[in-house]
Amino acid sequence: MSLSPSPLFSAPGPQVRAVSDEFHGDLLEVSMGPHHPSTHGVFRMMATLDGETVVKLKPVFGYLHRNHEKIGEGTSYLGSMPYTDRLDYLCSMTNNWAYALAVESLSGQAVPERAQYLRVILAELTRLLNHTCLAGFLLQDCGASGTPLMYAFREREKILDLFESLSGSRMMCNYQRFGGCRTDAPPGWLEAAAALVGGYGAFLDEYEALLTGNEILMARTQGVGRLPAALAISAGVTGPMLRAAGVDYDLRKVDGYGFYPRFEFRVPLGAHGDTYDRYMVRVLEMRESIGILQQALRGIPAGPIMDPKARLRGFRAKPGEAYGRIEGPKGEIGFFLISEGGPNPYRYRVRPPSFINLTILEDLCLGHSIADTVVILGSIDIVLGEVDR
Amino acid sequence: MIPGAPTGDTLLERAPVLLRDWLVGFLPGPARWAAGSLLMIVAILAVFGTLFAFLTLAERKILARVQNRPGPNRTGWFGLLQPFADGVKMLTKEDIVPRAADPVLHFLAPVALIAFSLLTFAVIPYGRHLVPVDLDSSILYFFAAGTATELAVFMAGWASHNKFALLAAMRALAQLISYELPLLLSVVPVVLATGTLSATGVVAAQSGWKWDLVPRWVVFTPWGAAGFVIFMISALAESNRSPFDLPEAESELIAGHLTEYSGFKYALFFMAEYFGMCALSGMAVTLFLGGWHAPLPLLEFIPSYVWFAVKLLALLLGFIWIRATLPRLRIDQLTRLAWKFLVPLALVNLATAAFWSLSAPWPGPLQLLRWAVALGLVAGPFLLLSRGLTAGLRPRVYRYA
Amino acid sequence: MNAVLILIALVTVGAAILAMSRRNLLHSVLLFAGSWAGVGAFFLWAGAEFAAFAQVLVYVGAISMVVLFAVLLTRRSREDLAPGPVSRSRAISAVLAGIAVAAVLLAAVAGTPLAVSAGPAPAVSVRQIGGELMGPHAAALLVVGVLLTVALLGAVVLAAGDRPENPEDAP
Amino acid sequence: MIGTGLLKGLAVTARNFAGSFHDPKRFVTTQYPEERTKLPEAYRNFPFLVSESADDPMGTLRCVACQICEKECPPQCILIEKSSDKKPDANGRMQLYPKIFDIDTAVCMSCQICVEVCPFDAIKMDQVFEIAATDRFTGLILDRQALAKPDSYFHQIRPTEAAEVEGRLAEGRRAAQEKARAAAAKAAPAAPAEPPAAPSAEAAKPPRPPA
Repeated sequence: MSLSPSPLFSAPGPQVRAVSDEFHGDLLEVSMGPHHPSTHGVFRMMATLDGETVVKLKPVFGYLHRNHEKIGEGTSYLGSMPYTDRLDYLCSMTNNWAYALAVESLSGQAVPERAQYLRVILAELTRLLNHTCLAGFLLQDCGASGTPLMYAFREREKILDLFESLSGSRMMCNYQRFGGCRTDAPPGWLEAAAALVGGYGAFLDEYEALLTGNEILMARTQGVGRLPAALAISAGVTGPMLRAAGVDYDLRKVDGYGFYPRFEFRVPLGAHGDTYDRYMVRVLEMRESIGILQQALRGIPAGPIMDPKARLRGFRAKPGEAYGRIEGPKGEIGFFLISEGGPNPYRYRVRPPSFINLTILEDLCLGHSIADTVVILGSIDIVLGEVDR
Repeated sequence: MIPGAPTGDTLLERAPVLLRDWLVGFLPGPARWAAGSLLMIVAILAVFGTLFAFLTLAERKILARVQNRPGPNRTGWFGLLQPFADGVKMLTKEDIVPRAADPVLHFLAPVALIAFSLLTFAVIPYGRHLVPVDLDSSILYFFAAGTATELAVFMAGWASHNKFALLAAMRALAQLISYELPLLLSVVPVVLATGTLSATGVVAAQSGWKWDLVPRWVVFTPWGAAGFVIFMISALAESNRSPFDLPEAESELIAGHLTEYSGFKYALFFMAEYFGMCALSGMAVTLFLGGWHAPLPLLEFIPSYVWFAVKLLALLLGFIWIRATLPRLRIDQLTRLAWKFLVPLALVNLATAAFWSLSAPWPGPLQLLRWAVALGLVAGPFLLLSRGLTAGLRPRVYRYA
Repeated sequence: MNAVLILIALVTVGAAILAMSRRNLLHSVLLFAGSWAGVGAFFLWAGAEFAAFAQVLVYVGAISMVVLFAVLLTRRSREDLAPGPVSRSRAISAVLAGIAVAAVLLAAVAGTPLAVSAGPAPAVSVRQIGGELMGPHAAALLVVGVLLTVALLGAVVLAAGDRPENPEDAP
Repeated sequence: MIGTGLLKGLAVTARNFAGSFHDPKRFVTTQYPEERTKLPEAYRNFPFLVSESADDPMGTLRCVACQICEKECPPQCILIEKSSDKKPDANGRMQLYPKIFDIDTAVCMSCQICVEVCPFDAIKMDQVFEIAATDRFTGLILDRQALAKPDSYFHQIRPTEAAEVEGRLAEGRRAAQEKARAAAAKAAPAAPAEPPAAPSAEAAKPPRPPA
């Protein structure tokens, strides 16, 4: 598919690609959403169709905007932590970690070893959870009547049980604190995690047997929604979408935050950057996460999980600014804080990966049919809580 | 009535016919024929009505079990009352007709769809003596009634005066028309081999067993198996079942041409889809799986309509199994599959069937050659065309940074 | 038996007339399909099952689809489907054309000697029809086959002629 | 060959279909009202106020109405009004107590920050999730009466955490007594004639400075 001529941001006027006039039936303006069954939440696409193919696509969102960043300025540093669970409500642990990382770099607190190991374990479990659900939603958009999604949710439930027995809540964990973690792993938790990770490889093999070789899935996703590496880089796309386009950029290797240099794992790269590559890169990343989890669960030391000097209430950060970022399952999730020494941050900014990955939706969908736009949206993996904040 | 084989005519076999004659016996002469056919209509409606009800339940239960969950089990024992609960729900739901819709067509569409799909049940031979209408060209009648349903789908899409419904109606028509051809072409070899257009004739031609072990069903010949596969794929597409359930693809165009229907009219569309599925499976059993014949001579004591039911349910469960697994095809891939893959294969299948019937009298050892050539004629084009169809589609190998 | 025949004739002709009088183009196309079904019913009444089912299969199944698609594709948008303003000159010319066609038809029908046979037509089995088609009338069958193929190829060329190759197929 | 991927997929679904009848791993649904999954000990839902004794939960609330949790709660769903008089608490010291302590469970997101910041272990997270009310204000705003639950209940739902809290409080109480005894011994030799009231005031200072 040729790189669409429309510049990165679609120009104000209607960007209609040249369509042969002789067959130019009237363009059909179709609005999909915000309550469309396949848009992963309240998200709307104003698609202009010429017959089946999309000629212009204008994403409309903001339905789930909750003023997260302005509230962050009014709440104490600790008070914002439970709100970060509500950003990307599928991966609350990684959101917490990114925010904790930002505040720690602001206040310069050290994090004990056991807490670092726990954070890596929880982040990789969240990555497994997110990528399995992504494959399920992608197949649901292709129309597989829910079977892959149910298998994904069956595995997700096991991981959520682990989160619940550790942090108290399945999805709204509110578990990380500045300088470590809130509670230590209860007895038997690490063994249960090891058992789950042990069985995950077998589940992935069965999942891939159902999906990867499936001719219909290959026909529906190969060559669809091709993202050239140049456009991906200039659009600021991060995460599996970027790596599927062939760009080698994984924050765990680039930043080396949180003991990741201690574990050895590989970063899969795609060659075509189409929907099938995005699906496969995530599946291969899951297999790497299993490797990391096994190494971390073997190597986790005993010891304190909270920096003794950490202060819970009345925490005042030194004036200055900091940007903490981690490789979340959807991409680089970052928190930018400006502190003036008070209990509340002066400026609280979230870098949402799925929102930034979403900006190139039109470029991916031009020229494809309406059935493909749904699959392409599914492969971008957006969660409206994070897109609208 | 085809004189049944001497062993096959047990009392149980003729029970339905005896029952009917006894019931009709009360009426005076001329009314007997009318009462008899009325009874038959009631019987078909009752049997396939309940089959439809429990098929929806079976579909939800099997889909659930495939997804490791129990499925509906709250209404009645093991959820057996679920279809009646759905029925009551559908009856009591408000029937909304959009103001801009065309009232006459909007009402006529489901009625026409149900009428045409019910017409097709008249000619399927359910048992040795259970043939509702024995026409000389009943297979042609079956497909004539089948194609008329396209008209009703178009009426539904156009009358709802809704952008989505219109787009979906066009898709549905493209799909139905492009799969009409392979459906009919896969039946032509059967008619060619059995030499008759009447369903009972085809079933009669498939009676008997070779070496008292392998039944002479069409599906056990190379061209028969290929024809059966093509017929089933086209039947999937004709009844809008996954992976061809494009018209009401919920992930794209909400409920396709059914968007503006609610209440019992929606249930009628649902029912018509299932009747279409049952009728096509019934015809597949009749043409390819030896209709009501028992698979083994010693199983002959079981009445013939039981065998028909067993084969029909097997095919229906296959439909549900496929729906639980496969994702959906895009509209252009779907039509490309029909025109560039199924139609050529069906034409080649015609040639194989011709060769098969011509080479029937070959002496002993040449039979192996006959089988080899027939299998080659089936497998060759299949591999050739499938490479063309899936050009460039294969699982990829990924490099690591 | 005549009552059934009259009924079928009424339905067929009635549907055709109604089709002509409808304001909504779609209704008239569907009524046309109804009248074709009426013709099929006539064949059935006459005992020619094969011809009846072929008629239903070809006309009601396929030709009505062609007409519907033609109606949809040639119209720019939905408004054009509403009929134009009723003008006197068009009405007069329509009636004149109708009378002319009717006259020709009636002359032809009256001219041919209809040998009304006593009993119903002999029951012809499909195998005999097949034999006839493949035997003496094989030439006619082949000509019709070629005609349909040419029409099909023409349609394919017309439809896919200038639309650019589907972009998403390009590797 | 074209069909192999589809057949492999069909095989997987068939295995799951068959497995769901005999393999518990492939049949995961629990029929909720009849069967209930065992909640992990750490599970938390809405908060409750811990009171010392079970027979008079209202009277022996541990809460001293210091309003720290009211300030720290992110969605601000706690309302506290101090009492004018004082009453003795577990250590025998005279403490204020909350005349009004309302939590609006419609607003509360059970984030458990109030439990962390409470210096007196007076508020803990409950494990009740089957709460439904017909009216948002009377039903969902829990007052002191509804919130107060005895310490024994806390031991019942969270044994390990309760034991750890119990240890801390007992140790705190023991330190308070020693300090009181030491202070009394020091005050006695220095000025035996001093009125006995002094030691009780001196002992009033809690050993733990409010953080």
